[in-house]
Amino acid sequence: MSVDFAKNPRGGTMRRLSSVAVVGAGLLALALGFSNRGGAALAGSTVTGKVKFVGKAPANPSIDMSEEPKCKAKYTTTPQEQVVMANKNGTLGNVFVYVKTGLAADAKYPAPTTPVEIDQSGCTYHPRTLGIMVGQNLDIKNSDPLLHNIKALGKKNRPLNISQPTAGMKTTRTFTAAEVPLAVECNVHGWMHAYIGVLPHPFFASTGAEGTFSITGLPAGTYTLEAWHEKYGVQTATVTVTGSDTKTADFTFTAK
Amino acid sequence: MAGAMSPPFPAERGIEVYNKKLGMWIFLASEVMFFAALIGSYVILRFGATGEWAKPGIVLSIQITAFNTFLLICSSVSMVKAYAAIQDGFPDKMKFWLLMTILGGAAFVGIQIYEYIHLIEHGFVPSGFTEGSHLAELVENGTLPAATMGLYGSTFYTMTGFHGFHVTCGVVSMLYLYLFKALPGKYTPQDFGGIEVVGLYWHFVDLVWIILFTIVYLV
Amino acid sequence: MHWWLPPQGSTFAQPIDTMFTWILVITGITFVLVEVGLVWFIFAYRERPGRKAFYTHGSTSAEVIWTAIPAVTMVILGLMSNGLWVKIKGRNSVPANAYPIGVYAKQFEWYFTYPGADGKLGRVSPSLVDKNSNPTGRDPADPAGTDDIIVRNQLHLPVNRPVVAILTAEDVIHSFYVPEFRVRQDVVPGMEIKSWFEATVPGSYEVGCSQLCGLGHYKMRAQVTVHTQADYHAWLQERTAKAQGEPTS
Amino acid sequence: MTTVAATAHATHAHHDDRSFIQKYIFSTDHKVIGIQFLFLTLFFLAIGGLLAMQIRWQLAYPGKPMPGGTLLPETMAPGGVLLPEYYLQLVTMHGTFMVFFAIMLLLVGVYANFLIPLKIGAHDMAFPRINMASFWSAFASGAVMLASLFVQDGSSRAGWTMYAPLSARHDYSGADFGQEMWSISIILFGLSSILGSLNYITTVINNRCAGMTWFRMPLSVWALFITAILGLLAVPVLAGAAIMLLFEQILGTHFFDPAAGGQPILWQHLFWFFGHPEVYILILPAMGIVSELVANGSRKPIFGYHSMVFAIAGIAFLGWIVWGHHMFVSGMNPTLGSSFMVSTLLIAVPSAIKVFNWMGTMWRGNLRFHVPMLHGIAFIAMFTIGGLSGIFMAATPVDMFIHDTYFIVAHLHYVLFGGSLFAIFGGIVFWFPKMFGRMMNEGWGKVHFWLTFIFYNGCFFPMHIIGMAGHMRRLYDPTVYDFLKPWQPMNEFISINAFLLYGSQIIFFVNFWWSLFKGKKASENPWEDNGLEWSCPSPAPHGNWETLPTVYRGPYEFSAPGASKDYLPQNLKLPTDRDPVLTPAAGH
Repeated sequence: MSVDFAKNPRGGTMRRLSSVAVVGAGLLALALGFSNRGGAALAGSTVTGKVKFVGKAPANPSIDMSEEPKCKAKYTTTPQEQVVMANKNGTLGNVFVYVKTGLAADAKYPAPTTPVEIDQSGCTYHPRTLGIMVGQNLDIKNSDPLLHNIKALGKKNRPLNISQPTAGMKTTRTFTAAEVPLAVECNVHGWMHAYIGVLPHPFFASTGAEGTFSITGLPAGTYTLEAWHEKYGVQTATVTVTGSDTKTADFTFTAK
Repeated sequence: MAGAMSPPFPAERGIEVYNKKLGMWIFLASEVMFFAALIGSYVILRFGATGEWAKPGIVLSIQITAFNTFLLICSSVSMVKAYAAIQDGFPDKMKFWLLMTILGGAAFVGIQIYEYIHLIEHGFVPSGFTEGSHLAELVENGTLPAATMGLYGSTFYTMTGFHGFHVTCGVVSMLYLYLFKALPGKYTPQDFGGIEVVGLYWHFVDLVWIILFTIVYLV
Repeated sequence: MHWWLPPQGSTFAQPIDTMFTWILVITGITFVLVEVGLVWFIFAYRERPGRKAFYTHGSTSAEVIWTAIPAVTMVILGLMSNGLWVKIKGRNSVPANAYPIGVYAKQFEWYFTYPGADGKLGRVSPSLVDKNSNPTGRDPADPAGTDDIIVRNQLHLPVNRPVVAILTAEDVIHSFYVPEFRVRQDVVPGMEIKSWFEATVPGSYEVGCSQLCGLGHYKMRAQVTVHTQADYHAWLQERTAKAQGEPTS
Repeated sequence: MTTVAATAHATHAHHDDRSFIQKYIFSTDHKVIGIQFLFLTLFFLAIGGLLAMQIRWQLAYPGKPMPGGTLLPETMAPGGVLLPEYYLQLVTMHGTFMVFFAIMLLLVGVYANFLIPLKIGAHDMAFPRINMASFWSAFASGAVMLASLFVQDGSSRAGWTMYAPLSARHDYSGADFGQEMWSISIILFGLSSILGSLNYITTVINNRCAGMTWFRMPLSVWALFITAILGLLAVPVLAGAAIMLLFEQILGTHFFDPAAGGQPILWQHLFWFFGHPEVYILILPAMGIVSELVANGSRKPIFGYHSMVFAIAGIAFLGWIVWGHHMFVSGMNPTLGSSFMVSTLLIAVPSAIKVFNWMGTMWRGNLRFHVPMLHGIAFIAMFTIGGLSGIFMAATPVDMFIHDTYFIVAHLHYVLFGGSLFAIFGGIVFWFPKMFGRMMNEGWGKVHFWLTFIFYNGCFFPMHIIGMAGHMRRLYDPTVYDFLKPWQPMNEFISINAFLLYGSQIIFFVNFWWSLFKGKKASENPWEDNGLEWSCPSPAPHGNWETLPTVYRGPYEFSAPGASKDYLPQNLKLPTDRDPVLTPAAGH
């Protein structure tokens, strides 16, 4: 069930307030995006860019959490599912940008030893969109004192369907095959969704509250970048880099 | 009891059927239940299904299987002949007919394997039909009902598969009897239990096939 | 907490409890008969020097008695419960004026669909289910469905009005169970099962899934609220207003 | 054929020249096979109990780290806290182990093997080698089932009833190959029990000794015989269902997949068509054993021997037409429900006959309270409760309320533990001397009995009460429900009793092993019983008898007037007895 902002004067504030949580999430995602490259930290080109968003952002569905008071307590206003994270600066968050083609077929990129973390807090996944390398550890944390079920039925990866009944539980899993996106859901709380981009290389990032991304360490070559969004699908861009320069590639999603 | 003179009573040393034969009859009773489960499920699924069933003769070739059925019936007959031969004391005739039966059974299994390969090439698999196969086209143009193809494949392969497995077991055990009992001349008109017991099994398998052929291929 | 059966919350509760009590009386008598008999025998006939057991192979008359009595009792019991069974679950037991509520079960949630102004539920079909936008797979083509309201894990009922739950499941078998109503019905994927009941006491209860449905089985719980007719309509209005052309989640 | 085999055995009877392997591992001797089954099943009994203890811990203290839980791998219990998926594996495997590998094999594996030839006066089973195959396939089946707990993602989690589609699709259950292993194990189990059954049936029909007429057979043999028929006809259906379930996963068939036109209810019909006869497979032999124990303990002939036999047959027959009473609320046609209710209620009649006849047997008897008798009496008392509570769920409207609650759990444990297990324990103590030539310790036997009896009731009786309160089965954490929170102390009480109950079984195990080596040597007929098995030495030698005994009377001639002692063995020839008229032995 979702709140109609026109009818609800506090709607604007509400959106702002709830986006605060998401800014954090976005930054976290970015931070992770960087840490991912720990493994393959080599000099190379950088591709940065903005993911623009034009048109009126649709209202995000608000969530009736009355059945989980312990989660509801973590919010000051009616929580919403961040399907569309429209930033104030006209950009779009939770977009996963990655190098789709152009890398040498034989190139091997070791998976970083630092794990990627996804946290379940307030019956929401933090972050909602994240990238991970094949073979890299994914730490699944539960910060809620109640059951969460983590279910990711990838097509290429072994199905992941586990549960964490108590707070503070941590489960570590890895993925064996590249897959974008790998949708994660919680069957106990229908509104909980997250999207993981599993890639064999470290050249990916997801946008946050600023709507920007930056992919570094690219060897010389011509690449097709793809930007993926759960609602608005994919956009592609092509960049050619020398191996030491910095290029920009922007994407634009339009509200439907 | 202990008081009055107890009357004479029969000793009741069991019935006039020797153990192996009795055992086989009992075993066949359980086999009946096994196939009843498979066939029963088929009937329930087929007539409980929404949308009609694939018409006979489109997916499965009736001609080949009809010939196969004929083959199996013949092998049943040759089994009877082998049994009669040893009973009347002609061990060589018995060996010949037993061999015929083995060949008949083996041929049946061979043809069934050929049929399976052929069907899978055409895209008929236990889960229904494979994409882009000849069968998929037939489903496209409505010759075959898409809704029930899954059940069709499931039931067909399970039932015929397990029958085939039973035939194979029969052939193997007959081969064993042929090589280690019949050829060394262990069977006499007084003792030919093996032949009789395997014969019972063989006729049962044959009977099951006639039912399967009718309900899976013809109806 | 109730040391006996749960409080009676529907029209079924009273007759079912009576039935239960009757069986308890019958079985209770038998129970006492057997156990007391055993204890008595244990003391009366314990081995003592010089005692010899009474040699008998049985008594036909006694056996006839203790065959006939249970037989008759069981037949009576059968007739009694069958009458009630037909009223509750019989083919045509659902009252004509029953208020329809769609109950859609999935691992591990309940989705309740309430008819809008038209009092009719729209068509649903599993093929249309979309996890985010259309959790119950309602058919947009059906006008009756456009004003339906879908609420997650909250069952709201008008008091003293027969309600027919139209049960469908997405994935595995679940079971719709409200102890206070004494109502239980499995929800089977691929089947549409109607189960009716009439709540008699306003208040809040719980729906539990009582058929093992996966690792979240124990969390598959929904809140039941029985309103007075007026409150119910108020609630429905409020929900309708909320739901106006907005995505549901 | 039998006679040939017989002489062969007879020559073996005393100077036994078989190698160790032939004697104790790949033995074809029905007694050795019976004893092999005994060790196997006691092992699974212990494992099944261990799983139950973990279930009870979780129910009493949800989410609290289990003592020793940290020994379990992360995928089962991180930091000792049981995971829901592991809890469901516990529930599933506890049921599977107890029903198939403990109780069923104890009755039709141990007792049928050990008792049938000894009680009907045969040298061995009709098909000794098939008998051996039956044991080893059961062994393999058990090994596969046990191994399934340790494969990736653990064992099946769909409950021992394996309701499809939950069991049919991994993405629903979260299980992986463990699910396939359940089906494979059950198929092997089916093979084992079919081989066993056809062996028992043939043996009973064909290999009875001279004078052992149908109505002179001990009730235990009658029960095992009819049970074998049930098993023979019911288990293949389960095997068929298990095969479909297996194909659902490995071949992608659609038997139970509604999206492709399959029917989830089909599984339930197949499963319970097997499952209900199975319930009687689990209780009829126990009834037979109890008849022996009670008659012997009361020193009195069985009250109404013939009606006891017909009651067994009646229960077995009705057992075929009541499977639907497990499915009253499954969405099955309610009219079917009515008919299943009637047939189900009718089963109460033969059951009542048996209970009253046992009491009739004790009435004016001369009761000896040896350990087997205590267990026999406990069986009558507890089975009565289990049987009576069954009437509640037979009545469809009441079942609608208590179905899938702890009331059912209580009911089935009163039948399977209070019934079958008490009979089994009694039977083990009773035939221990004939198996191993030594007596089990009487004093400790009584201690074990009383502790078991008390904690058993403390554990399972309250389940009726929480069941009436609506406590559902297979809940990982009942406190999720407001209406169940107040019952948590009761859950705790149940669990404590469960722990004590499991603890008291240690006494039995110790007593068992101690007596095996140190127990006092047993005479030929320590219980002063009439059965044929007591006419050969303890332990019974290979081939049982040099020359087969001849039977002159029924098995329950206790306290017969005119007899010098208060028992009269079946094979004891009194001067007044005539020899049976020997009809030619069956077979070539």
